[in-house]
Amino acid sequence: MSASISIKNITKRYDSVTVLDDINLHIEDGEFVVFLGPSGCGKSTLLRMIAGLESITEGVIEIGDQRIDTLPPGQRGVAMVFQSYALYPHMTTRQNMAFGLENVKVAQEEIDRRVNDAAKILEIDHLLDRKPGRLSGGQRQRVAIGRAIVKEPKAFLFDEPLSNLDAALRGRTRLELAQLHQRLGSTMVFVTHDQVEAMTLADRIVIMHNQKIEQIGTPMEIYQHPVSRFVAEFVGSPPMSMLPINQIENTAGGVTVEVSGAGKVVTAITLPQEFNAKDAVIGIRAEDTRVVSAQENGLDLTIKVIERLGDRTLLYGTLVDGTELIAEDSGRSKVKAGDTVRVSISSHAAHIFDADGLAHHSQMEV
Amino acid sequence: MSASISIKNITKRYDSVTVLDDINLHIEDGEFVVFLGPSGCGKSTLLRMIAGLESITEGVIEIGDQRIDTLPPGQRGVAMVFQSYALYPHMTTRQNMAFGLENVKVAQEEIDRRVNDAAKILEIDHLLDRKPGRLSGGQRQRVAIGRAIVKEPKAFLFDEPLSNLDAALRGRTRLELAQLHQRLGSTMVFVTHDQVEAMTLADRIVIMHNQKIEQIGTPMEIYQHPVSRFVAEFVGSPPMSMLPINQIENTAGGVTVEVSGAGKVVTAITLPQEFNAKDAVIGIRAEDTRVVSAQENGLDLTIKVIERLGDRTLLYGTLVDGTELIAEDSGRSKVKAGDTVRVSISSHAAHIFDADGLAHHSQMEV
Amino acid sequence: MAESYRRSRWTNGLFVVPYLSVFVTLLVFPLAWGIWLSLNKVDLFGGERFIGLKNYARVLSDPVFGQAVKNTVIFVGVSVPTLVVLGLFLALALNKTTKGSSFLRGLFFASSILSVTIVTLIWRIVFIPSDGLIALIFEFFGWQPIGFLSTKGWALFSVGVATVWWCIGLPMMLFLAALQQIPKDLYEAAALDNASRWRVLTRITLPSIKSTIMLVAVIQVVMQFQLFGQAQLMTNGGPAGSSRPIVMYIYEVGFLRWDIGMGAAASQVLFLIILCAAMLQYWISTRKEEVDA
Amino acid sequence: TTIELQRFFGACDAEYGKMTDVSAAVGECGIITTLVNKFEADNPDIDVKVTTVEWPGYDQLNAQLASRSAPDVVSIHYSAMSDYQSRGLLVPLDKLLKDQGIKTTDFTDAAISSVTKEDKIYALPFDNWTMLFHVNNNLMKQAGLMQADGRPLLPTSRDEFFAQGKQFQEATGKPYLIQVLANETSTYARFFYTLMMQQDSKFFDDPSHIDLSGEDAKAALTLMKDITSKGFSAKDLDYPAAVSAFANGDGGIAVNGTWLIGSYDAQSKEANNVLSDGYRVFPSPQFFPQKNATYADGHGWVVPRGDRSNEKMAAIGKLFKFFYDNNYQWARTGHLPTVKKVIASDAFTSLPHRSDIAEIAQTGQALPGEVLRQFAIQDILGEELGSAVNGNKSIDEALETAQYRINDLLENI
Amino acid sequence: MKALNYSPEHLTSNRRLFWIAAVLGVIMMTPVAWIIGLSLKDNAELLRGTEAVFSMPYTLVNYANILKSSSVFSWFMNSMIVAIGQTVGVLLLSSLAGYAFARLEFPFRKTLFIIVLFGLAVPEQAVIIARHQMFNWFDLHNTHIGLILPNLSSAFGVFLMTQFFRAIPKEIDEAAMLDNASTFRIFWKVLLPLTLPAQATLGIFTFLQAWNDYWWPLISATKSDMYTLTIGIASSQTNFAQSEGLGFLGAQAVFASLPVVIVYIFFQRHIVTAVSGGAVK
Ligand SMILES: Nc1ncnc2c1ncn2[C@@H]1O[C@H](COP(=O)(O)OP(=O)(O)OP(=O)(O)O)[C@@H](O)[C@H]1O
Ligand SMILES: Nc1ncnc2c1ncn2[C@@H]1O[C@H](COP(=O)(O)OP(=O)(O)OP(=O)(O)O)[C@@H](O)[C@H]1O
Ligand SMILES: [Mg+2]
Ligand SMILES: [Mg+2]
Repeated sequence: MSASISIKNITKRYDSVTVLDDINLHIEDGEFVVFLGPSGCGKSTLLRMIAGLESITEGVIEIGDQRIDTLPPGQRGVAMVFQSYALYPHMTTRQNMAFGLENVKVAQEEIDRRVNDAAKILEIDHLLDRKPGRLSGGQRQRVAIGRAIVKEPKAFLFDEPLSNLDAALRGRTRLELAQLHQRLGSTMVFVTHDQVEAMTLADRIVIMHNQKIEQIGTPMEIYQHPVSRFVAEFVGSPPMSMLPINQIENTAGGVTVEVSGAGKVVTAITLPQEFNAKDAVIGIRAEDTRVVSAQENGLDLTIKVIERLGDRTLLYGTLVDGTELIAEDSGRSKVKAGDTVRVSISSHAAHIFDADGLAHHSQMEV
Repeated sequence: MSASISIKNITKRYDSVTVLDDINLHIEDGEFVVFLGPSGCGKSTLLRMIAGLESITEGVIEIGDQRIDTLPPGQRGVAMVFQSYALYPHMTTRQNMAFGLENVKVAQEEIDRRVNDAAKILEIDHLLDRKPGRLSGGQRQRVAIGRAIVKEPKAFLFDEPLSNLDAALRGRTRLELAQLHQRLGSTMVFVTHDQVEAMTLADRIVIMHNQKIEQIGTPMEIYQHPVSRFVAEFVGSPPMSMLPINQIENTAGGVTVEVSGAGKVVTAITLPQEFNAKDAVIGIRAEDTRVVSAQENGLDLTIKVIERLGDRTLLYGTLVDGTELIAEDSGRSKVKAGDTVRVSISSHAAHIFDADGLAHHSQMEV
Repeated sequence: MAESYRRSRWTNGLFVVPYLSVFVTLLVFPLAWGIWLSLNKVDLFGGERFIGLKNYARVLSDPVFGQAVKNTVIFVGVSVPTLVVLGLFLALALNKTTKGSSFLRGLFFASSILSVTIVTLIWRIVFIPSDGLIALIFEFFGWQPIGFLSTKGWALFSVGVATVWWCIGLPMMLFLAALQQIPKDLYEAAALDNASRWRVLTRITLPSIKSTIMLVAVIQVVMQFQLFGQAQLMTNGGPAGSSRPIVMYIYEVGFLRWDIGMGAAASQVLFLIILCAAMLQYWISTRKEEVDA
Repeated sequence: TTIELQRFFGACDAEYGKMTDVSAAVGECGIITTLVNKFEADNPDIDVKVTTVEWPGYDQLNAQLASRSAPDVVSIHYSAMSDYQSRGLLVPLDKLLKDQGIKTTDFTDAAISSVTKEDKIYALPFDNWTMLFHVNNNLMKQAGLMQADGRPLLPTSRDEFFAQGKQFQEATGKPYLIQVLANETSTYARFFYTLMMQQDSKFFDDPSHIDLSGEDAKAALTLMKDITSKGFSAKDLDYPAAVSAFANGDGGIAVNGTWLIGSYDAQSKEANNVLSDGYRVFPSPQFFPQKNATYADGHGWVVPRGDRSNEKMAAIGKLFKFFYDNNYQWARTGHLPTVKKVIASDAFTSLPHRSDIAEIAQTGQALPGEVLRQFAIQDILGEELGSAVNGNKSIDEALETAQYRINDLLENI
Repeated sequence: MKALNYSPEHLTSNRRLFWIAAVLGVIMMTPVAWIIGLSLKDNAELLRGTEAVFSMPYTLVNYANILKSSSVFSWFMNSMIVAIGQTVGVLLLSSLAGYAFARLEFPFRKTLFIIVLFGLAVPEQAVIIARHQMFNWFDLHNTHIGLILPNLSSAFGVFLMTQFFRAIPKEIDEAAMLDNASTFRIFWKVLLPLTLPAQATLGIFTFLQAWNDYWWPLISATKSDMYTLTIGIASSQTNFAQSEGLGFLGAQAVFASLPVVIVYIFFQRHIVTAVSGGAVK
């Protein structure tokens, strides 16, 4: 039992402060959608409006074909997993999971069956008689999900459920969530400000910024074709390097830009006629750079800091004029801080952003 | 003013429970050392013993040439940054930073000078008159570091100082810490259970496990030559895949192993004569795998879950006999869950672990 | 053996020396002395003569003492639950940030700041027949007047009313504090779990403040067992001793009859009763915890 | 010299703090305050430092005696004196009075016998007081209970009491008696003592043992109970309610102390109220034929034990002489004077109503002076009598318990 | 648009509960209003019936009479000195002891703490006579010190402060240790300021208790210039005082409560937050 969610012209105001401004979004039945955006952009507010925990100033929310924004939270058929899990501290795992079902007077055998099934799926059968105080962070997290599962909701809502976990556990749980979604096939809405989570989990990502939806798309669309400089800088770790453009030349199959202090970069991007080069920048991801031997063509980068991630190495450096650029090298890189290395850029992967932050991508599909 | 730290035969017991067992470690003057290990392995305990916040059951700690384990914490010349920052909530940033200096009756001008300098380095000059309650997480973190800096300690101790920050801020602060170490050149000891932090920050990593030090080495040594299966699995994200070995054949320049359900893998590893193949496994990192076309040699991997990290894509799959393997593909990978792809392994990068977890690496330097 | 800041040091004990010296000289020593006095035949002006446990025998066989114990136990048994339930009710009703609630919170707490002489003065003037506020109300409705302070049964009840009126502020405040510490998201989770108001109260709110309920109950039991001023000043223990609490018995024996030894013996009995009641409560609460865990 | 004087009677510095004109003062507090002021003015070398205590102040006196910091002169009830005297806490005053030229025979017998213990005088007797019948003549007239001479018709026996009470209540619809029955033990005990004394009972023949097993006790308590249970008395009134109930005309006769004469008399002299021109006061009627008696107590001044210079003792003597000389002034409160010549004086007898109650000086009777803990006994007795009167215990049971409890108390002193 | 809000406030309470509480509040205040009404009436008028409260004229004469008493101000000062002295003393002793019990290790710590907790159950009657005798020896009766000392032994303060100190994260004092602060300086400069809400709570309770204390001042302050306001006002009531005027009594009640009521009204916000913010979990 799962259903689509339609958000129509939703606006949210606190007194005179607008927190969400005319949001429209359709989430397909069975889709995993992630709301991604910086802190305070209204992600939680939107999610909580779907759940019924926050009032709606204007607009309509539908689940399936039914308008739900007039219903109390319990009757909307959604389940939510909170950042803090919000487990009932004085109830055992089993009681926590059964509470919602008891409230609507589900038969005891049915409750037992559902709780046991969910516990098996989440591998928490042996924890059913413990109270939350005696569970580890990851276990609590799973109980919170279990509590959602047993309700067989039309949609799952997650509000940063992983942010209280430590790094290793976060990675593992992310994987488990993805598997769970595959197994249940339910509609899931997930809020985070961690772009790695968004990228790895989402069918589609909704990027929110300044009370609006900035971009909706699959992780790859968002990563590869950010609609704006904001999205480009927000998604991806390390963030995309932005180099100021001095001059733009139209050439066949794209433009060649002169980058401040770095010489010319040939791209496959076609720009509109009226494009204004002033304050425009070219964006380059670290993985689209390559350290080459000093003889080859490229930019000279003086390395300030090195981050070794094992499988790859990030080089944080400055070009001759002081512009900052992050380059990537292999995990076995021998570069040291203070070195100057020559870096070549895969120009077909570059992006150009105008003064308003609007993005222009390479036409070439890669 | 910075100094080396020597930890000699340190043992820590709570009643009958041994938490640390005969630890020996020498940290060079100016070195950045990270204690890495799973939760509860005794990292914090060791750090706090250096600081004097925990008593020592047996052993000696020296800083420079001076034995310090008999001194009270304040007189050891170390500064510590706590996970919770432990700022004095009722004091302004300036007072927080000055408190330690006032306690040892440093002259007022000297205090002002040091506080202002540190604030400038950390870019918190404009926050000097705020109290911690009005600072963001990242700002508090910097104040905590500032409080350590002004004391011009012989060594800095950090106990998971980043774990309360959100993902984006954690990344930024990590970078700032690395720069700070470069600028100050002080001895720094850093505790974490996040291997990314350890890899990116450390000159040397101390891997702790089971009350012991498991391995000490540079990040690359640890990543590329883990001494044990524990280290190999603990360091690196995603973790190294471990495939059970059925049979081992000695060949020229290494061994060829028959991997359960995956056929033969040729390695550059030489094993000792008496090596016992029983329960041995071969370890392969995701980045040492490559998706190849179905015609090429390799293993068939059925993909269960896909994680798109933007610059690369992780494929979690199973081999024909059910063994799990994580492979890496480019960020633009078209593979979908459920696909079966052919994966080739860079066999020179493989590791073999015997039943006791002892590692054997390729002789070839890469 | 290495140094640690946590090491036990006798110098650390210096911090408790100021309090402990006051505690020992002004509480422990007088208490011990009181126990000594309870073993003696002694009046206000001395003349001690050791008589062993005779004072205790007299106290325990005195039907007036028995009645006082009964009165006190009834009083505690009724007033403490009332204070807890009413305090809880008020805290629940006023757990909001509106102006109206904070005004009412202030109002309910305000009575706690009055002294017992004032409180009883107020309530005597309310309860007295013919001129009292209640008498006026009864008269207005044409009801038969009730001698609230002079009728068996009503007297202790009236003392209880004044006591609850006087003491309700503290429980309410403690409960409010506890309520505010319940994480908001528990309620949100419960809302999504379709929980009715009643189930939210019984399954979320009350369990969450269980320890505060216990604390309030223990504090109140200890306090209400020491009931004195209200009874002394409102009913003088009457009629027929039906509102005489233990402390008043102690006062009468010690100060009116000058029988310090017997008064001291009764005091020690009261001390024991309070101690047992508090420990019993503590024991019940912790024992249940263990079963749960 | 400084004399520390400790007294109850309240504080009224606001009105009388500076006043020395005793004759202009009214009320207990006003008169005692101006008396002390006058004394200080007359004796510039003597400074009287007054501490006012909450009535009756014995907790404080006990505390002071225990800590040997008692003041020089303390107000006390006759009934409480034995307790202190028997423990040697009071200074005998014979010599002090004699030095001032005061003779024991100057005092009324009732007064002097109340302060004499073991043949020594331990207090300067200041007044005597009893419970009286304050009568609302206006209501009595309405009930046809007025005599030709303007005196109300009061009962002289139990039967008359019930008959007249019935007549009164039928005519006025109001209770005949207004008694203090709530939150109070002393009123029960005093009335009971009066009834016992009227029967010439020997219930305290042995001062360390009360005897309530006789028919006399039963008869007294039965009468008390009948008055209330048969509806001849207003119920549930505590002290202030009873006082104002009479002032409001809610009953015919208020059973209350001498100290109220002043304020009721003042009210009767105002126009347009229920007591206007219709207030008289009389001693408690004789319910039993054996003896015309009424329970009396009184206030006196004692000197607690302590080291005092001769000079100070002399000053105290002067003060006592002054009090003695001004006994009439004090009698204006409504209390009976203790000095014979004051009782006989015109000034006193011309005070309103005083002639109606003058006989109390003869009929007033206290418990035997040797009886200790009279306050505590009064509490126990009052409590038990009250439970019988209000129907919580049977008469026999109440008397039995009272006797047991009082004797237990007395045995364990 | 129907607003949905499921904040805890809305779930645990609603309008109806609030209005019930409001009605209870009115009932609570009725006696107080009654007393204030009485205090504004002439006594003679009240003697004839208290219904007079509901009609004119009103007068301040009862208050004027209280103020005319020359001693009221010195009683007031005594009360202030005793209440403030007791408050400061209790805060100081309880904080020191609470800090040590919560944070420091020393021999017999646990045992001592349990013994102190037993002190909570000791009724005043069990110790008051011996205390009185002791104060005799040291000539402490009729002194401010003698009035202040006894309540300093209250175990409640120590219990409360220990709880509060326990609630402060350990890292704070560890940071101060590393900052070279002495044990006392950690207490004084670092931890004590953090217990301010607790200090306020305990301080208010101690002050109120001291202000309203009756028994000990009654038997210890036996000289009129050492009376506290409570005792002083009680002493100025005459024998069978109530007959003399409900109005005057009412005025006394109001007057004696006035300072604490004023303090309360001024600090109400702080008191309420202090109590709620600092309650023991
Ligand atoms: N009760 C409120 N009154 C006024 N503004 C509010 C209120 N609640 C939230 N806001 C504002 O609404 C905006 C959106 O808040 P929301 O919690 O949805 O952000 P978010 O995207 O979830 O952020 P985060 O990642 O930090 O959780 C914020 O700017 C916040 O300040
Ligand atoms: N007071 C104590 N008594 C007994 N055991 C203790 C005590 N303090 C810590 N331990 C144990 O010592 C071990 C090491 O604790 P420590 O805090 O050093 O771990 P850690 O490596 O810092 O873990 P984490 O990453 O979770 O902080 C743990 O197993 C812990 O249970
Ligand atoms: Mg949020
Ligand atoms: Mg740790």
